[in-house]
Amino acid sequence: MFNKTRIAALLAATLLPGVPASADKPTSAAQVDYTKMTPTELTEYLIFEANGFKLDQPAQEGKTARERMTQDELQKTCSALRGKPADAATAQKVAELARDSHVYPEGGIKLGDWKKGRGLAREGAGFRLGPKVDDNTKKLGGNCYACHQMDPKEITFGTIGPSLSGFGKLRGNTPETQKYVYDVVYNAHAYFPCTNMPRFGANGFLNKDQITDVMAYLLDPESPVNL
Amino acid sequence: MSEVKIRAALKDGKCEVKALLTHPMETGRRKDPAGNLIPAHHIQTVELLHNGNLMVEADWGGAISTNPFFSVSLNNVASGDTIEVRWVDNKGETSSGSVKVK
Amino acid sequence: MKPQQQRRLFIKGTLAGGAVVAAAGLGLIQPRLVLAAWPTDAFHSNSLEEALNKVFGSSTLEASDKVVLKAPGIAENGAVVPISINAEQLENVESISIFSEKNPTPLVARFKLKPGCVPEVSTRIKMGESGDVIAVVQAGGKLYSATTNVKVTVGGCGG
Amino acid sequence: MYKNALCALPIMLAMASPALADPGQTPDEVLQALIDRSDSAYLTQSEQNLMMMQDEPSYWVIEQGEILFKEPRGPKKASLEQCDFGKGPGVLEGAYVEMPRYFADTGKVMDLESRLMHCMKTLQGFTDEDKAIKDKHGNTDLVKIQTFIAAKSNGMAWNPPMDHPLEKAMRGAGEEFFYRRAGVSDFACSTCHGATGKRIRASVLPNSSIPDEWTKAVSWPAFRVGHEAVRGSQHRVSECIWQMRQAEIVYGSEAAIAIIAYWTDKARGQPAILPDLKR
Repeated sequence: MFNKTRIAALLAATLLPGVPASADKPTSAAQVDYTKMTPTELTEYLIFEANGFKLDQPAQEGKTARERMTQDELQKTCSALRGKPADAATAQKVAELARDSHVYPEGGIKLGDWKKGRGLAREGAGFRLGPKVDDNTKKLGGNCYACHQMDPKEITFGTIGPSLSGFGKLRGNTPETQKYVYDVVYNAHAYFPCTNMPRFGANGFLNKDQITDVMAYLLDPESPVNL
Repeated sequence: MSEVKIRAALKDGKCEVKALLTHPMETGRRKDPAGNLIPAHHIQTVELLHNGNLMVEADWGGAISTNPFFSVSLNNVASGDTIEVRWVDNKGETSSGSVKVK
Repeated sequence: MKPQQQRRLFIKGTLAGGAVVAAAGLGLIQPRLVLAAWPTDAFHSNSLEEALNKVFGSSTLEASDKVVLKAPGIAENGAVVPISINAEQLENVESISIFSEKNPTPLVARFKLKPGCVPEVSTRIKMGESGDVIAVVQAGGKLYSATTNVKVTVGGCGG
Repeated sequence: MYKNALCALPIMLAMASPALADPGQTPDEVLQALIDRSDSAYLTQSEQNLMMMQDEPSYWVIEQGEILFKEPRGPKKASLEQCDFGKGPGVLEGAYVEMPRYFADTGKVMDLESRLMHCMKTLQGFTDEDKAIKDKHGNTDLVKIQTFIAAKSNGMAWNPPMDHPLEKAMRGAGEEFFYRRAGVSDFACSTCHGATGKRIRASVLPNSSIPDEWTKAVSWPAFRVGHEAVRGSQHRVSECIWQMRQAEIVYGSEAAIAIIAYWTDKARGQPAILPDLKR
């Protein structure tokens, strides 16, 4: 684990407080002994203390880039796996964290508009910071096609996630399936701990209505995903 | 920035000439961010000369890629010969470059 | 190999620049004709057949394996689709032309080759959508052709 | 000394392996040789780029870079011919495939781009405010010069030194960062580069654990067809992190160098394609 006190001690001994290190000047390496740090400590130091990132840039979710770089509990836990599948204890812990995050629409989950869902599945902009900050007023999307096959007629789809072609036809458009799809888009870690899939709802990438639209794109019998 | 870059290399008895031109090659159908059509601006004619003799005359539309590349091959070229490439676009602008064959 | 850079401006169709004027004086080129010669109608034709007729006075093509056309089957970037055409198996090649059937104006380029040229050209073209690319080689008064399909797709992270 | 000899052994083995390409090859020939002995879908995915590689626009960038490298420039009117990229002043052959590396004169691990900026400052007298250093990406001096230098390592095996403790520390931090999930998408580098043959949209992604495909992934500078420009390693780092929805990484920062130190190590022993051409 990253030890804040230890870094702070190293810093206090070497750097003047409040003076940001420059990327070009031989400050940090010469004054702080990187070889005495664990890889985790050094990584955190390079990100937060050695002018590694533009941390003060405002982010569209109302916070700053610093919060973007700061890991939450789930991110920390999953990063520690180093790409390996989650062990039982990790899986249980992450799934619990995820279940606690689910928030449902008032009045229950209802199928949204599959056409809007299609737009959200195709569009990939939103939330990118520097150097080119996304214009977040338009073209915001979940970019589902980056990782999933959906409409079988669409030829450019990614394969990081499983194919979702014919998903509704296969699983049925039942209340149970609707809740399952809503949950997975909102925070998939409840079912797949430490999945690669972003927490679209829990992280505010898509709002609740948008999630029901994506849900409709997958489940509505009229949607091209199921034709 | 209307550079004409040319490479000419003798290989297997012929001279392969490759040229890279600097030009926006606007088709006239693209829109700027404000939604206005960007007027057509593209190279129309390219000439390639070997020791001053016209060898290739090409007519191009806006569908040749931005910063155009093309290559052609010539027989009967010797080391020290001059290869020149020049172009004229639909606005009457022109540029040229030449190179001595190694 | 350092290309010697020169830059000139056309002024009302007249070339300024000593070297070129001298060359024109020798009767090697006729710069005034260059602008006028650009086949406007052919480049503005919005069907393949019309474009062929405007360029060649005929749209009758003879598909031939002596025209070797290379283009990528899939292009992730329609803005720079590499095309190469080789017609060395044909005698007396006068010109090599490129058409992209689905482009709003199909004629892309025409290379007129003098004797002494090897009948091969390569270039890169823009394709707005998937479609056929057609190479037309004019030789001995006939039009030989080769056709290949290019699928234009999207790569990368999207957005 | 004994310890050094032991450390050198795996490197010698790597160099003796067939992975080392003929340095007389062109970049497209280096790639073709990799394709011939690999079944990587990443290497062969783009017929378009394979065709374009034979006439790389970056060849002209190399020529421009050579002129800039040899020309006396900056307030000190000096060329870069005395710059030490790790193998001695002015030695460029094979220098880039042995970077990032530790430099005693700065006490830091530096990659090609940060070392180049260092020499432009110390030898030529440029400052951060000068256009020559300020303009990082695009049709810039930095890109042209680094493309010229990198091309001197075409076909050679990646072999970043791991002798100095700082080199190991930076590589370790880079590995840590590679798996570090953060931001609104929870992405890490490993999200896209941890499996074989996966696609994002239509693009096949390179797996960092398959060295003979990963070498192409880390072969920068490369002409980016979609950008109509040559891009360097720092640009690639920045763009991936931008797509990952994390914060903007600082060009030439040690965070970026650590990432490059790790990714170069993962391609160890495989021939570099320099300059490469990518989507």
